[in-house]
Amino acid sequence: MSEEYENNKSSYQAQSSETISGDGASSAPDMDYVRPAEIGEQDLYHGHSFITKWIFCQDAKVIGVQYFLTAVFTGIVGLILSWLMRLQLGFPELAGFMTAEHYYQFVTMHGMIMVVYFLTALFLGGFGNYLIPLMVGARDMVFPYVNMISFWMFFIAVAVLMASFFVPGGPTGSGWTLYPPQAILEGTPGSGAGILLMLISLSLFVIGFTMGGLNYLITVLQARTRGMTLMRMPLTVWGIFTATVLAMLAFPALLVSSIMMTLDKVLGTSFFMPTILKAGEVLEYGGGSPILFQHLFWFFGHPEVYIVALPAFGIVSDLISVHSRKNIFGYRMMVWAIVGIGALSFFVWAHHMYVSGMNPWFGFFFATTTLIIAVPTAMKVYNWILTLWRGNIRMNTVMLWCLGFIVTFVNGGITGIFLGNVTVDVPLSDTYFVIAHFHMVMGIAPLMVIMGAVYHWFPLVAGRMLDEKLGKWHFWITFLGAYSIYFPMHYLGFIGVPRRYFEMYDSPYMTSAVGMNEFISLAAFIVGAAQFILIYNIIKTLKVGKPAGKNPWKANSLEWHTSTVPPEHGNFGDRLPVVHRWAYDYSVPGANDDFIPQTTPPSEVINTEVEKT
Amino acid sequence: MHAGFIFLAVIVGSVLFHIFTPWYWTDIASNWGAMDDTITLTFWVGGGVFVAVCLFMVYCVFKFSYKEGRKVEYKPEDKKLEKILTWATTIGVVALLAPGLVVWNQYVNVPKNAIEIDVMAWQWGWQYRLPGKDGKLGNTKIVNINEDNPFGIILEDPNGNDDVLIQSDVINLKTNRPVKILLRSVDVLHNWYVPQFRAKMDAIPGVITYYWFEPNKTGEYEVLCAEYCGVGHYAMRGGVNVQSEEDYEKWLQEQETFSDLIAKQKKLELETEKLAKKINLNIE
Amino acid sequence: MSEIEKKDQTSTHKIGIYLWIWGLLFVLSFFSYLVDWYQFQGLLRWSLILIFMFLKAGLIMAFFMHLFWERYALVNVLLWPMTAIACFIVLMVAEFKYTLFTRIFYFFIGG
Amino acid sequence: MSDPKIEGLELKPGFKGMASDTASDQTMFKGVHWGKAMMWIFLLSDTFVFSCFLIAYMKGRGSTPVEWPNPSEVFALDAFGVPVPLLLIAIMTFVLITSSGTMALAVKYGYEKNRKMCGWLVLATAMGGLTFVGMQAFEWSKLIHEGVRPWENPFGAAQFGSFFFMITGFHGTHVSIGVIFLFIYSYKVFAGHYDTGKRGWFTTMKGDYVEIEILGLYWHFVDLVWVFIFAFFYLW
Repeated sequence: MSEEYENNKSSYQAQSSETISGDGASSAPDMDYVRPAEIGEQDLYHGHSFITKWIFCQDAKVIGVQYFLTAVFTGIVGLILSWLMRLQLGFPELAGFMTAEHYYQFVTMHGMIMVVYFLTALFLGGFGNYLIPLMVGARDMVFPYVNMISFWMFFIAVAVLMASFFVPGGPTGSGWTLYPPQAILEGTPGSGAGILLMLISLSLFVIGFTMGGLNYLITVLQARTRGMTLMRMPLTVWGIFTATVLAMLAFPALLVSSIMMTLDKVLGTSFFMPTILKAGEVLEYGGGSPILFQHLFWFFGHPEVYIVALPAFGIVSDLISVHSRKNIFGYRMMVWAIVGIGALSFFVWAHHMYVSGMNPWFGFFFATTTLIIAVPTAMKVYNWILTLWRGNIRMNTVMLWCLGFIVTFVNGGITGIFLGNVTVDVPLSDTYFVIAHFHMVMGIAPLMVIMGAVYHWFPLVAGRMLDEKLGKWHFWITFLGAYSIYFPMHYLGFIGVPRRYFEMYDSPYMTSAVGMNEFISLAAFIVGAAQFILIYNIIKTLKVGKPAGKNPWKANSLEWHTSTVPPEHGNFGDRLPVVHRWAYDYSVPGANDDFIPQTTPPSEVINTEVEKT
Repeated sequence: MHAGFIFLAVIVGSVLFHIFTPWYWTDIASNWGAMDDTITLTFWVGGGVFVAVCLFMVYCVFKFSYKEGRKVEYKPEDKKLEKILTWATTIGVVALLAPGLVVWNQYVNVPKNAIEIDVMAWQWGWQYRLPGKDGKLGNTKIVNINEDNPFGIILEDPNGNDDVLIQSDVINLKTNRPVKILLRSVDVLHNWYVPQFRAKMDAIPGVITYYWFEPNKTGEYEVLCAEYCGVGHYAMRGGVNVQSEEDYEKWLQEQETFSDLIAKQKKLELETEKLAKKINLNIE
Repeated sequence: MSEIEKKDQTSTHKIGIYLWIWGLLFVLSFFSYLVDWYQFQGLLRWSLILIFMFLKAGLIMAFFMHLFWERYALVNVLLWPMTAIACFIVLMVAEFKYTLFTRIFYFFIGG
Repeated sequence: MSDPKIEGLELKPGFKGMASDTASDQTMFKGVHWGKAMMWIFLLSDTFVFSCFLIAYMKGRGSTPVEWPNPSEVFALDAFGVPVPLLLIAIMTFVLITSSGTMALAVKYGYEKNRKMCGWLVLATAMGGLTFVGMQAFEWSKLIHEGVRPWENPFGAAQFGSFFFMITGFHGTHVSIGVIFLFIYSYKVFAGHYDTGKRGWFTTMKGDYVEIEILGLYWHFVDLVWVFIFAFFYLW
């Protein structure tokens, strides 16, 4: 695969040197006219010492990498927890050191870490910080100082979370949903310091994220470069932007429920606590409503699913388009689908609560709204595969991750229709089917995109190409392994095996699945271990990797057209780029090359049949 | 090229797995066959879409792999195609949703002749209460629960006296007679779930939740707790014994009612008193 | 730093409009206080409370926070998300009624 | 504020303007300062926080079968020996609206670059806010004295105290933060930082009177939240 880049190197270099200074004097000024700048140049604070350059840094790109590394660290912790859980489930005789308390603590921490501290932070904090200013043509985020504080708040939140492993009683073991009364009741593992640290950590995360989120939103809304309209933005930016909107509006519910639960725990209020009889004694609580917590939690929790999924949708659209050398099919539809899914996600939260004992009539409302979301989501899937159709698909590692994403996402999306449709959900909820569904759709599928994005943008961040051969091994082991973990797991759910069971071998229909459970555990160990291939690959590449040069993938979007690779602080050198077209002009008939960067003015590609600008 | 083959193998493997899987749902033992039907319907429609989308993808991989200078289609949008796909998906979604809503309507509306059963859950166990001859359950209060009154029945409530108390985690049910399960928890969330009956609902402290089903196959079934309720969650089991009408009536006769329990306790108290007196006498 | 053209920011409004709104807010607050003073009950109380509340909120947002003079792009971005809140409120009203019903029915009335 | 003039772009009014603003490049909110846009989005997020609090309150109050204390009796205050319902609350509302008005005028004078007026009005707003916080502290101590606690109270449902302290406490925190910033900003105005464009801490941005408007948005929002708390907590 790599020869093609070598062959085309000279041609793209010629192209890019012309296009970087694209707005200059050209033969047809009317044709290339772009409105003058509304906003003056942004003042940037350039770090002078090691500390201001790399630690308390105000450069969004460094902050992005900091977010990325911190999130990956928590992700590895989550991965190790999942290994321990799988060891217990597959080979309980080998996991003699694990008690039920440990198991439930690991379940809880694995869930919370992966959803909030790993995926959310990685997509929005990591990719968002790195890519938004580059892709919309800004010098930096609009409030660099606030952005820096945002990261350090996140860092403290992670530290507080990790501290809960070392306090007496250990971390909380109430399930990642932290349902009361369970979560703060004596007897639940970690119901003392553990749950408090978890709630504090979540509150810090929300506060820190709000600072970052304001930055992402205002950068996209108010700091785009000349010519960059919203409908010319790459879908990556659309995905991250919409996800940030959701986060800004959904995290308040989490903050509120955290505060209320903290008060229940510390002050003995009864927001969520009804009269409770525990070990023969009536507790001092009374009159509260556990269902209220569930509503607040899922009012946050469902948008949270899309906070993870939408950036993945956006990024994968870009990757597929670049690597199949074809414009993304139905760009406008894709944008509206992202926005529509985001908006609808605030009206569907209680489909997580069909069997929770809420007002039974809600089932009709939420089943309907939930299944409406299936339509824009399905449109996105069609558009991805239609982008492949009649393209020129580079079967490199990045594309493999994208294809893996399509398979796992379609699989998980369709099981989502099972669980969103109220009647079908009743027998399946709280079984392994649910586990299989959400791991497939918001665990594996976004992870595939993250991996693809790492292979895609690593040349930009580090200036070197990751090893393709190692990358392919990494992909196949991860994809096949992960698929064989979660695909059979659906069938455990059909049998009726409930979630969150520490042991499960004493009922006839569960006994039949012993062999499968062992197989799933083995696959989980292998898939987890395979992730270290990537870490090895990165370390190796940083030392001896092939230099990437400028724009190795021959992509159109602005991040590949910076003054230097990797881009320096300020991103674009002396002059900000001027945008003349959308990011997807690949293989335009009549063009010399199979891509036309966003900065190329129309007068330079006058003979091409460009349809949309 | 090999990538396409592996993806193809994954798709075909998934279908084969589904066909030959030894793991599938347990035989249904209640009236909720309609739930199985909706699952089957969703399975066929969804599975069809999954296979079609993935096969299309694999076809693209085979057909359009990178070739220098291949002519690539440049067509940013196709309004007509997008419209067709949107409508087709919408119709499919409506077809899946409509039966679901119809069945849910049956699920939330309990038949008039259903027997109410009070299912009380705690960490970690179950016990049950059936209405007595009056067909009505007495009201309860958590603070009333003690050794003498294991269900916390309000003593002043006349409906409570003839309630049949089953202080065991196994309950017997009559075939072909709907039961309305009234779920009650005294501490945390629980969920009374029998896989063979398909239906389930959480028990929440502070309120009472319900669902109903009609067992239609005699036999013994296992009750699982399906909502995480603490470290004993996985071991929180119970049982259901679905019996024919005669067996059930016979079983019901043997059960103790609340007034029996009170009488028994009174007797016990009297006896202890007598015993104490006797001992006192002896000492004197 | 982004320095938006200074010239348009100097254009301000006459002081009279602020004083008017200020006065109206006092009057409306007084009215909503009177709702409690005269102990109106039921639907009348609720509609009066809500009317005065929304009038006050509207005046503050429109004039003190300048939304009346802002461009529609900003106004719409701020107001549309309120539909999610409205949906949440409506559903939670249904939910609390249902919870209250089950509590009263099963714990007090019985059946 | 009033429509800005943007070079090379005709700004249309109304929904047409919204469409063309959204479709245009560079900025979506034409002529809106970054900081102001940020404050608006932050307030939107904060609206969701307070909405969630109030919705939780509604659900909690609505679903308790225990009788809810009557606010007009609980919050009555003896004036000349006669209990007047909600007297203190009425005064607090009065104070907060007064401070909101002075803030609005401060923003106006800020844009007119009237340093003195702007500074005094910001200071007056800060004093109003301080008075409000003081009265709230008085109200809290009075209720605590009467036996109201977050976990119980002598008047009825236990959730009354819980929600009261939580919601007014959260609002009071917002007011207190606002008061701190108002004092700082009044100093900055008097010192002429916005006339000379002196950079503040926490920011790489040059000082400008638009910051008074940004602070004003926050302050009006605090007032706005009080309107809702007043209606739902004290009048319901």
